[in-house]
Amino acid sequence: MKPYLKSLLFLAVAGAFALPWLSPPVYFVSLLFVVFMYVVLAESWVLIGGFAGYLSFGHGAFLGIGAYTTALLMNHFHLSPLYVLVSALPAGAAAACVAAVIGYPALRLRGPYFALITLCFAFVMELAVKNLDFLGGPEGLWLKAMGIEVGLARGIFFEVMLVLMLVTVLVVRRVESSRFGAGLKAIKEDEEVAQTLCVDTPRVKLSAFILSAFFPGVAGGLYAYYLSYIHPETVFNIDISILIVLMALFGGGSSYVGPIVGAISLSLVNELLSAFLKAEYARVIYGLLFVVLILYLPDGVISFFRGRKSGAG
Amino acid sequence: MLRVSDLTVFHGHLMALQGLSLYLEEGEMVTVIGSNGAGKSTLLNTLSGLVSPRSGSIRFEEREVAGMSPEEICGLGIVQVPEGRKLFAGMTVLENLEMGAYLPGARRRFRREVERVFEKFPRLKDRRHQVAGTLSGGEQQMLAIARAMVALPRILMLDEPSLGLSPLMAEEIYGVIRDLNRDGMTILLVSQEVHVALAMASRGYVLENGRIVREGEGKALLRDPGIRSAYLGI
Amino acid sequence: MARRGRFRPRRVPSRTGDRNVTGILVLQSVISGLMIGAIYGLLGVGFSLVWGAMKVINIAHAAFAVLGAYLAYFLLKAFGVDPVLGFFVILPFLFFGGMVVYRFLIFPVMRARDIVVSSMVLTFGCAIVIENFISLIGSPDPRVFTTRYTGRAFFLGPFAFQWPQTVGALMALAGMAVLYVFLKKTHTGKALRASWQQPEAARLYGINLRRISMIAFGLAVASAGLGGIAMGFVYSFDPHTHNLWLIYIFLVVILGGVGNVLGTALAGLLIGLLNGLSLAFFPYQWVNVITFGMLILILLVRPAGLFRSEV
Amino acid sequence: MKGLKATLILILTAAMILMGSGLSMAAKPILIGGSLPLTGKFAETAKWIARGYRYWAEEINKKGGLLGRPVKFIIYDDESNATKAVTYAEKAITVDKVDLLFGGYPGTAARAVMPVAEKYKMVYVSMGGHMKSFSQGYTYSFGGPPLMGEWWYLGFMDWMKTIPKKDRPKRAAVFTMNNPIGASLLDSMKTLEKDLGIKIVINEKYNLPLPDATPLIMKAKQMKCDILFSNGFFADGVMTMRAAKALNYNPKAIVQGVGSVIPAWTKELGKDGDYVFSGTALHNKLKFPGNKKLNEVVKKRWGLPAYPVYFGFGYCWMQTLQQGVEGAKSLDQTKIRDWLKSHEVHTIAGNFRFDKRGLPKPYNYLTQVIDGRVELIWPLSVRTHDPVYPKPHWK
Repeated sequence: MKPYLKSLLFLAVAGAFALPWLSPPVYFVSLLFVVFMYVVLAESWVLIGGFAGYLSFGHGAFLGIGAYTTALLMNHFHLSPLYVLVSALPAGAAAACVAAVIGYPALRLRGPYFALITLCFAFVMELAVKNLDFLGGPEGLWLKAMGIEVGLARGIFFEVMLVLMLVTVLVVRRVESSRFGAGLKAIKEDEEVAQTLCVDTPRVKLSAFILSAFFPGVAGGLYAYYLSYIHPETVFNIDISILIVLMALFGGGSSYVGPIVGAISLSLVNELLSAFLKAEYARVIYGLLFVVLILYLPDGVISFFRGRKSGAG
Repeated sequence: MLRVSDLTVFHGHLMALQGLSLYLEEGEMVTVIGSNGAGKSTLLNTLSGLVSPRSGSIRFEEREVAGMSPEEICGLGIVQVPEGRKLFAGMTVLENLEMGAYLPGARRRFRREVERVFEKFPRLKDRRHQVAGTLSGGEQQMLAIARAMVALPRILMLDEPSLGLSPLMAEEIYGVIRDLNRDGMTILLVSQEVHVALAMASRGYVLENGRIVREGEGKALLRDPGIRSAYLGI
Repeated sequence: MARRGRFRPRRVPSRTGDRNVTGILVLQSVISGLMIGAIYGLLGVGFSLVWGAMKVINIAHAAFAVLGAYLAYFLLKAFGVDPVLGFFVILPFLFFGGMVVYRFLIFPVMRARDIVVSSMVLTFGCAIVIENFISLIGSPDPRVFTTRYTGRAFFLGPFAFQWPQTVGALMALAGMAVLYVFLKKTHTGKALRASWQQPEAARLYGINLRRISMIAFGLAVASAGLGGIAMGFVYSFDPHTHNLWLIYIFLVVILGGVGNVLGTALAGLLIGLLNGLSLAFFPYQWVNVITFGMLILILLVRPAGLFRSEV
Repeated sequence: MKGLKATLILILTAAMILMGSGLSMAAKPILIGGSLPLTGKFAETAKWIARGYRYWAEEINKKGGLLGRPVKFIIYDDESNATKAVTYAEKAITVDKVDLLFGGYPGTAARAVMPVAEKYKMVYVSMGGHMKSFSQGYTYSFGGPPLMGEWWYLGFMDWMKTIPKKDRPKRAAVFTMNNPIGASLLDSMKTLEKDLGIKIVINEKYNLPLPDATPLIMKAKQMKCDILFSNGFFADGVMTMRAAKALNYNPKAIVQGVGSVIPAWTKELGKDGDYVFSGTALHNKLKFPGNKKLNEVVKKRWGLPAYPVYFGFGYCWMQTLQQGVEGAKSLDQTKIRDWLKSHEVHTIAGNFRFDKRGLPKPYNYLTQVIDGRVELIWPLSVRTHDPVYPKPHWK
């Protein structure tokens, strides 16, 4: 990376950290909070979906698991909302545990079958939570409001989400250039060959899946507090799962940069379109955006920056 | 009948064929020999139109066919039996033959042609409703040749027809090819089995790294000491 | 009220005093489940065709289905054309529309490194455009077909066959039969199968892949339209509905084996059957959980779908 | 990768500036902002609410505005997504610096926005949908009028009491969608057994979308239920009705949750939608001032015989908010809140006094679809048509 870019990047991160304390309209803080959350989600997804080529269509469920874990912990132990910063970790752990249970059998499936089973999983999660009254059932769960001023609360959670995002990005970046990452990419290229090259494919896949569920779980914990009212249709929504995949693929799913680009650009473009156009027109243009992007850059936005010509295969 | 001159083909940045020239007269059997990766399959795929050449010309009876689509070339009668047979494995024998005669011209004469083909390969007739993927290797190769026959070839190009077959079966296939030639079919045979190919063919070309390094009558090439040491291990 | 929210096995009410009541109920659920399953099957077949033939995952498939239903609805409201007949009116539009979409949107994507992924993003965009286009031209209101035979049924023994469902199921079966015959018996259909089994060999014998794929895509869109109309007989629809239908399509196709027309049709029926059975034996609120749960189990036991992926 | 980060940051900054500056220019009019699900699952309802809002603005601007200032709406499209609804509420409050927040729909989005309104101390008049959100201790939220599931059948229950016991249904089949509104509708079913002596024989919940209504109706028919509660939305309601007709299931009464009050019900179902009972918190035939005029406007602009219920809701929430502002003579949210809690408001849905939770006294009207029109049945004082009971058999 060129030095001036490095310093620019550093400035951007520092600026992001400073943002909530420059008293901007809280909306920006909230908007970026959600954008960062999507970066975390898409970035984690890339671990399994992008590197290993296992398209998980149920990743949104881990967000929901995190959100519900936190909400239950907080409501059950009557903790002060500030403890959410601590309770988000159990949320991540819960998501990771579920991922281990689901991933163990599911990762034996390949290609579309894996996609389907994760989709079913997300669906079952949403419906099951809706049906179980001790989880709030169809009513959803309320979280106790923070005793502090809104802007401040938003600011604190913004910072935490920002840290989480940076950690996620760094971890994924680290994985990409590690032996672990090489193993994942080998699996994507050809799983049989990977196996013969002494990659313990089941273990590698499962570890990646668990890791990729952990961060969404933590994010879910923060998200629950951001919303302060959670409902299966909000946090387990299948649309979130699909949006994650699209964000990663939109940016370009085979590297750690893609999801960052995808999540940020899609969120902001959508926001801008809604701000300036009538509702349906905004949606039509949003849809056209995907079409045009793929027509000109079949391999996602980052292929433009890399100047890579496609069609080699 | 077929005149290839100065043909150059690239695979990405790699030059696969360079300045290649050869010709084929009506009724001849010509063979192109060479080791793995010499560019033999590329040559046939270029002639079939699957790959388009960077430069050079391919003239078939005074018509330039370089740059034509595979569909047009097949329609002209330049038909390939691809390496590894590439049968439509999930379809029956008869359906495979129908696909060989996909183009309207061939389709009109399908009934008659398929009878002729079945005469030549009675075993295929018995199994015409069997799924191609379940045939034995030799039968599959026969089907591949039969599929090309119903496409009304004027030049039949065969890519490694004996690949993966038992010696006995390979001999049978070569017998079929010889018969076809004797009946007047022009044949371009690509093979690694240098001895058999050269013995059968009237003329031969030796391909190395995308270039023709030697050409001449089959028998003469067989006697060539360079070829004997390089390809026949003698 | 005591039962609210608590999971209890359903008891057969003693007051009715008739044991057959539950037996009939089970069979009734299965019958209507199978009819709906047939429609899922048809929707899945077109999707499967495109996926198998050109490795394109057409997320907009269900949106085309909704579009078909809307066109038929428009014909019904404006000219009183029965949706079954209406299909024949809109068939050419859908078919050629599908070909145009293939030529100008799908075909250029074939150069992508990963066609599956790129086509997914592209067609996702198409689905959003179609959804909001319908919403703009028409309105987001929910619609249902109302014909002379809606809300009518005929009885075979104790079993009720609702006419709209029956008509929808028959349309679906007919559609699947036509597609099956097309693929197995016609010259073009065979060429289509040939070209997805061995694209290179197909080209060698003069099969124009682009033209064949275009036809396949047109057919898939047309079959989606037919499936959409059939769905319209059973469910109400609005521009947003396609998201839901797509999930079922996805299920049916993967369960049936990608590219396997017969398998897809059977998988549709199977999902209908599972749905019907769980409707009869479990509290309704658990039906979808159980259906999807069973699908997960099936997938784990038979990791490559129920049927071999053959064409 | 190299130029990428710089580009990104550029885009980000540009986007921020655009979003920040583009929309908060003229300070003169009173800004009323928030989001509605203009696209997606709930688009059809939201469209009418937005029209109700806009018409209210038009009317008041013609009269010289609110507190002498014109009013202007900023309506964002939250795509039927609760997260977006929250972000847009904050955008309206902190970027556009709106003077007033408008109420949203549906249940889950409104539930998520209510805490936001509370945090920012903005008066929020919405439909709520269920008691639960009004028992969270929010002080700035009002249901004016609310669409309360718990109250939805009050009119029906009261009317049923006037039917002699022998003519009342005996056995009820209750099918309820499994979501917040369904849950609150289910709450009101308690009255059936307690006060009316109607036994609940079948009590099932289902998740939307309902896969198939045939088994439900088959069961209700076999268990000889003579009243059917279909506590659902439009899509499942339509399926249930159609199945009931097809299977020739003829209970004495069919009561439908929320689906039957939207125009699509009569428009799409025609005769098959007739004689269905439901509830409502406001109606275009109520005698309260304003309804007549609204009906005329809707007839002229959209060619409907009378205003759809959600048009009325949108208009009515603004009426409540307007009176709060005019009463407080200020845009100070706390003053508006306090005024609303201590005075009576007069709306097209009736006159309300709000309690501590922000709700009026429990009330609801009973409606029945008769000849393709939603008629008022109960209370007697507002009746527009005699009830058709028991329900005639299917033809």
